[in-house]
Amino acid sequence: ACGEDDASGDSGPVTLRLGYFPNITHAPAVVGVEKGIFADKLGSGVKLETKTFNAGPAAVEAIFSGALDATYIGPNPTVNAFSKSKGEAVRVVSGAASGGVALVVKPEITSVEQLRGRKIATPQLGNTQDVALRYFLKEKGLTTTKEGGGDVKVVPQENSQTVETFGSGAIDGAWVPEPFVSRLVNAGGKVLVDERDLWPDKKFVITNLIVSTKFLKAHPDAVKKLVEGQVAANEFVNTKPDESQQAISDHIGKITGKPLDVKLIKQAWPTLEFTNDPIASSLKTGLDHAVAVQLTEPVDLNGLYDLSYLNDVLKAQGKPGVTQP
Amino acid sequence: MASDTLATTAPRSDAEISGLDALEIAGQEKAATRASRIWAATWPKVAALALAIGLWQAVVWTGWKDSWALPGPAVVFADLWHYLLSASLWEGLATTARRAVVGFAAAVAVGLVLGLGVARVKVLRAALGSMITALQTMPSIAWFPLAILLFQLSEQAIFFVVVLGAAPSVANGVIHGVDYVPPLLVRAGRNVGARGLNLYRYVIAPAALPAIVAGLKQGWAFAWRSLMAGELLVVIAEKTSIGAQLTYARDFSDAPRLMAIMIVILVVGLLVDAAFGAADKAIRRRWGVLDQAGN
Amino acid sequence: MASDTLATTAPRSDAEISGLDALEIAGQEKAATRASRIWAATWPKVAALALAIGLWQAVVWTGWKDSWALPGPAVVFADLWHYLLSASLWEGLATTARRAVVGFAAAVAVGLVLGLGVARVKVLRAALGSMITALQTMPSIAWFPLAILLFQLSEQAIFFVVVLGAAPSVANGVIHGVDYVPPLLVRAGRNVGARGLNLYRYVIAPAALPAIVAGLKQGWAFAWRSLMAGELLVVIAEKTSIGAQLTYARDFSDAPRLMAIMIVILVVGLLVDAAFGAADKAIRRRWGVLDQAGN
Amino acid sequence: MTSTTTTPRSATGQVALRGVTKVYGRGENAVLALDGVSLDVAPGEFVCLVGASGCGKSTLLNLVAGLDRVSGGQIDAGEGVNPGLMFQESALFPWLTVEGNVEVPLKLRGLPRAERRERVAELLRTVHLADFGRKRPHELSGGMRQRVALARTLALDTPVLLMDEPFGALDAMTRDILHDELERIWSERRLTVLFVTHNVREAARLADRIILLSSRPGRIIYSTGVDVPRPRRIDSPEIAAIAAEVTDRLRTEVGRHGQ
Amino acid sequence: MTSTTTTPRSATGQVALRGVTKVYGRGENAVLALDGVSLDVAPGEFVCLVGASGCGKSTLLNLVAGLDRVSGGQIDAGEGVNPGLMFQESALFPWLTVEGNVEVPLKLRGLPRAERRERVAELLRTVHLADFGRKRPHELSGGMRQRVALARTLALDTPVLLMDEPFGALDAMTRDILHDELERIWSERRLTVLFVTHNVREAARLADRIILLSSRPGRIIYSTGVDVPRPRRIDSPEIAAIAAEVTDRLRTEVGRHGQ
Ligand SMILES: Nc1ncnc2c1ncn2[C@@H]1O[C@H](COP(=O)(O)OP(=O)(O)OP(=O)(O)O)[C@@H](O)[C@H]1O
Ligand SMILES: Nc1ncnc2c1ncn2[C@@H]1O[C@H](COP(=O)(O)OP(=O)(O)OP(=O)(O)O)[C@@H](O)[C@H]1O
Ligand SMILES: [Mg+2]
Ligand SMILES: [Mg+2]
Repeated sequence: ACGEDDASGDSGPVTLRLGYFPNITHAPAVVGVEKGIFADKLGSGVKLETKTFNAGPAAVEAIFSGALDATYIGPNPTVNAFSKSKGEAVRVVSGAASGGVALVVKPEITSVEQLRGRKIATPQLGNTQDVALRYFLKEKGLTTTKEGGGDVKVVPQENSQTVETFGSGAIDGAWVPEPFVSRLVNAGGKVLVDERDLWPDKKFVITNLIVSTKFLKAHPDAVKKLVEGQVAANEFVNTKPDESQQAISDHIGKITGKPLDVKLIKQAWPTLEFTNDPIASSLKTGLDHAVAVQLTEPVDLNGLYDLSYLNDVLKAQGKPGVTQP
Repeated sequence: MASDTLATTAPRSDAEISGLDALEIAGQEKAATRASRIWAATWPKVAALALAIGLWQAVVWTGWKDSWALPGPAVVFADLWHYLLSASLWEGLATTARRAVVGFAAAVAVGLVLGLGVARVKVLRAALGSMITALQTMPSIAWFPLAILLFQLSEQAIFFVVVLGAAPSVANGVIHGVDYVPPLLVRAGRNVGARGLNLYRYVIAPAALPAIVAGLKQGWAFAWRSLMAGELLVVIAEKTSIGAQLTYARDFSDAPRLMAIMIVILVVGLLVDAAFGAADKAIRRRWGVLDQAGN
Repeated sequence: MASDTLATTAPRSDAEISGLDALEIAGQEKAATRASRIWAATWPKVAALALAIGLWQAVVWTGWKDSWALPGPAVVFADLWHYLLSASLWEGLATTARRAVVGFAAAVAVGLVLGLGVARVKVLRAALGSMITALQTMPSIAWFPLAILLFQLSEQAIFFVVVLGAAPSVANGVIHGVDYVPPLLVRAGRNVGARGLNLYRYVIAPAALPAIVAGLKQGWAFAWRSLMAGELLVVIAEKTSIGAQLTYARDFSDAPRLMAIMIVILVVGLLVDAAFGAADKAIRRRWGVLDQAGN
Repeated sequence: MTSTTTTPRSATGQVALRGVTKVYGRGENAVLALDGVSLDVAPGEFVCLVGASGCGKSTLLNLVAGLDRVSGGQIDAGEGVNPGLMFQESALFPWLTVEGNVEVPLKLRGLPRAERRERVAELLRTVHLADFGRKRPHELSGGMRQRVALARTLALDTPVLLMDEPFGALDAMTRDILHDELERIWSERRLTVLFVTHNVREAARLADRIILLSSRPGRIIYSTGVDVPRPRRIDSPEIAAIAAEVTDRLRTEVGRHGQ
Repeated sequence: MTSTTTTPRSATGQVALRGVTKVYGRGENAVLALDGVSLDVAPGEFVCLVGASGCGKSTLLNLVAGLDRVSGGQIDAGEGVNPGLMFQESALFPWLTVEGNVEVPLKLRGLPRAERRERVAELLRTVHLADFGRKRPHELSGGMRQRVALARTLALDTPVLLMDEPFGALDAMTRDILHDELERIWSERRLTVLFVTHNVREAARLADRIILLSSRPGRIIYSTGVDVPRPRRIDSPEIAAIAAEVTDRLRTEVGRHGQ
């Protein structure tokens, strides 16, 4: 209940509760928090409270129950949050990152055809990477089933476990996001497919920024300032990569007790692109793919995006806007 | 000294022995019929259930939370109904139940041996005694890497996690039971010629049985919880499981399905508890400690 | 009938009472010095530890697995050393320990009340008795959505998960203990004038104490495991915690750190077990059931 | 249930049983432990109950103490009176010291600490265990435990005392001493005592009236007053004569059952 | 430890104690329960042990049974002999029926099922509990429990029988009957019996020799043979005379301690 109170109370400073993951794909969020960019942009009228999550579901639950106002999150939970609330609960107000996903396999596998009969891991049944793998294989004429059967055996498992199982030889490859791509490569894997190559302009969404509809309605100004912060954070990340990488490492260290190796961040960095465009088309296409591989029912994404704030901010800075789908 | 004195004195056997005290007296005189006994055992459950669902529905009606965050009973039971009609529930349940039984059996075997050893052998107790609780506190996910190292992506990896979760609990039950075996009975056993293994068989094991059953019950809870986590470890080809479905429901932010699965888990828990309850009641009847209290 | 008969008959009090039987006899005669008793309690632990580490090192030396999958003791202890010198361990430990204590205390309060109620009130037992084990089997993650619904992203949400995890275990311990209170003692208590609450205070609670302590021990394990899971629910205000560190160590595939954290968890478990062990030993000494077995 | 018989009257220290029946178990396994036992014990009366092993003496005391429910009939031990029962087994609380055990009834009656301590010491002196206050029950011999239980029961200060073979585990000398003590307390406090014993001489030594119970079902089959003036000596010829008579009756009764 | 005294000899049924000392506890709280008790019981001898409450009788039996370790001295109950001990408390296994309890020693000796069943029935008849085989201990009266314990001990078939107040909870008649039974079994099987009792007449009725233990520390202070020919009657004048003498001694002893 206190969530709604905070969100609807016009008197006094507004509290914005922002969620993100301590992760490379959430670089703008991490850097923005660590460097005080959000606090700066939100100004004195909006109090920033940050919450760190380990995975999407908890963040969605938090948004649903009014415990969180905005969060950086992957495309998959975004769609879930939107569709399970019948299009009511959330809006995407900005993009954050693109790319950073690849199929890493054992070095002896050199062609897609050789994947037949192999075990390939994905982070989670029905998530973006899982769908991408299944669709990719389908295009190549290889079948998969939800239960892990078919020409290629898809094993959904946590990314951390994938590193263990790949190392021990229990799986032959994995379609995973950064930093796990780099990790698997360091563990002797080889990138067979870089997912960017499958998309137009080599762009597809990996992280975007969502805001709860209630908060958006109650405090559009605060949301605009948040988007300003996001744009500024991306600016920072893109212009000062070294400082950003160090900031990410430090920030992760604060939360997890051990700074992430900067070398690993540097290794993963080039595969990612930090863009304010949420690349709505890729989300839509991804969903079509999911329907094609029979992992979901079609979902109407109308109204998911509200990019007016982003475009306002970009326009004010004299930058090109993004297309509102 | 006729009926009016009766009125003042008769209460001794009825009204005076009331409230909690009444529960403390063997209520055998209230030799109820079979039907009324079943009714007495059933209505509180039904009432509790009705109360819980009513409360839930009331909260939903207040509109306190959005329906996608807190779905109402109607939505959940509709989803549960679909779920019950789907093959995935029954397949998942079959897989999970089999794993639970096998894993728990292994855990019980390990736990019993470990518990008996630690309880009766001084050196083992000094060496491992305190390790058991420590192991018990280790979360399942900490064992996952080791499980994969040892067993790759096989069901054995799941069993490994289940056994590590449940065996310490069983062992602790055994140790507690053995520790509190009345010394007089141990002496009596030794005196009637039960030494070594026979002492365990004829005296220590039966005397510790109540505590062992309690330990098994706690062990089952650990086993089941570890299994729910462990089933995510290995999603074995062609096999769905309750643990995996639970996590997927959450991953998809599917609140009604999540609650439907929770109901299924509760029902399984109730069935298992009924089995343990029957065992415990049989023991208490034998020992003559039944009917002290409510049941 | 001199010294040679002595040789054949003397064994009765020594060699003949050997092996397990010897353990079953109170060994008070072996009134050892303080130092030798500490030594007797310590060397098996040290030996077990040395054995475990030796085995581990041996496996690492065989090169069975790559060193990043299974790091050797040297690597892990080096990492542990760094970890011990880092602020993050102590901050995390402080946060987690505080949460564990508060959560466990709440769970104990809930568990005791629930357990006593169910154990002695017939209607409650019929209504809730079997629900307790069922609740206990519910994995923590199933409660996360509800926790967030009720308590938002606060520490209370974590406590909620911890209490739901541990309270049933404590309650089951209480129920078991109360169920097996010898009827004679209850009667004796009632006869000396202990009715209602006093009966609990003076008879049932102390008589059930051993089982309650056993239940608390199991409850602690549940509380700690639930906490490890619950701490992942949300990281509040950038506060690090052991649970978060454990998961992130795994997420980052940092095997040495994961093992270092496991060692920390084991040590915490050992310390807590020592506290429970001391309590249990004190009770057993009072009851006169100590020294039957090893310790 | 007993509208045809007269109903018991209530008066402090008076115990009245009317047609008391007790059945253990149900159906085939049912045991009729007591069958229509009617008995009036006057305030201040000392009644001894004798009977063969398993005839229902303990059952009777449990019923009078209100620890078990009658299957039929009525028991009246006086309004608000909680008769003190000394169990056949010592029934001490293993988690308390000897002192602690004796102190429980005093605590429950809300006596202040200083007074409690004094009473405990005095009671332990009465049962000749003054030096054993800090021991735990498991460190005592069988007879010592029985004496602690006696002290605990005496600490109750009730007008009605029910004693189930209280001196069974004591040597003759200690028993003699405790007979004197019990008699003293009984006459000082004007207690009503219902006393179960297997020692017929003991019964004759202590009782105003001796009652003999038959076996399965337990019924009162014989009752005799002991008119020997007090103080009595257990080895006096009058006591011996009464004991011999009761023994004869008992022998007939037990013989009848082949027990 | 006892190189200065002669060492006990071993022979089936013989029990020999040499300077047996038993200390409970340590340091300040140490209790010297037995102090240098030396005793030879010949094969087939029936020895009764009497003494004040808490003087160490149960302790002595426990030591002879090998259930506790001596603090000093030596005990020899014969090579490979496991003396059967009937405890002061009934010590029945609550999870077994009466039959089950009596059957345990037979099972442990590996007797075949049919024979076991026969023996159990016979033993229960001996203790007059033939109809109670399917009951559980908590459904029995105190005296019945004691009799079941007796049957269980007899089922052991050992040459040495240690009995700790075996008939304490029995009425005089049942006790008389069991005296006869015990005497019969003792003479048939040529048992060595060490029998603790508080009933001096019982001691005189049964014993070849009566031994009197002093209190704290427990020492043998008096020993007398009972030369009355068997069969004896507990109410015969010879028995009474011996009992009176032992009682006198006991009285002096207990009086000396103010117990
Ligand atoms: N809880 C019980 N359940 C079933 N039967 C019982 C129970 N308690 C006692 N009985 C039976 O009731 C009868 C009387 O028992 P009770 O204990 O009153 O005898 P008693 O006169 O005290 O004998 P004793 O002198 O041996 O102590 C016995 O036959 C006994 O088997
Ligand atoms: N486990 C024990 N720990 C400490 N002291 C004990 C223990 N067992 C017995 N004692 C003490 O040893 C002494 C002798 O006890 P024991 O039980 O042998 O007496 P007893 O002769 O059998 O007495 P009773 O006739 O009352 O049964 C007593 O003073 C008792 O307090
Ligand atoms: Mg009785
Ligand atoms: Mg004794």
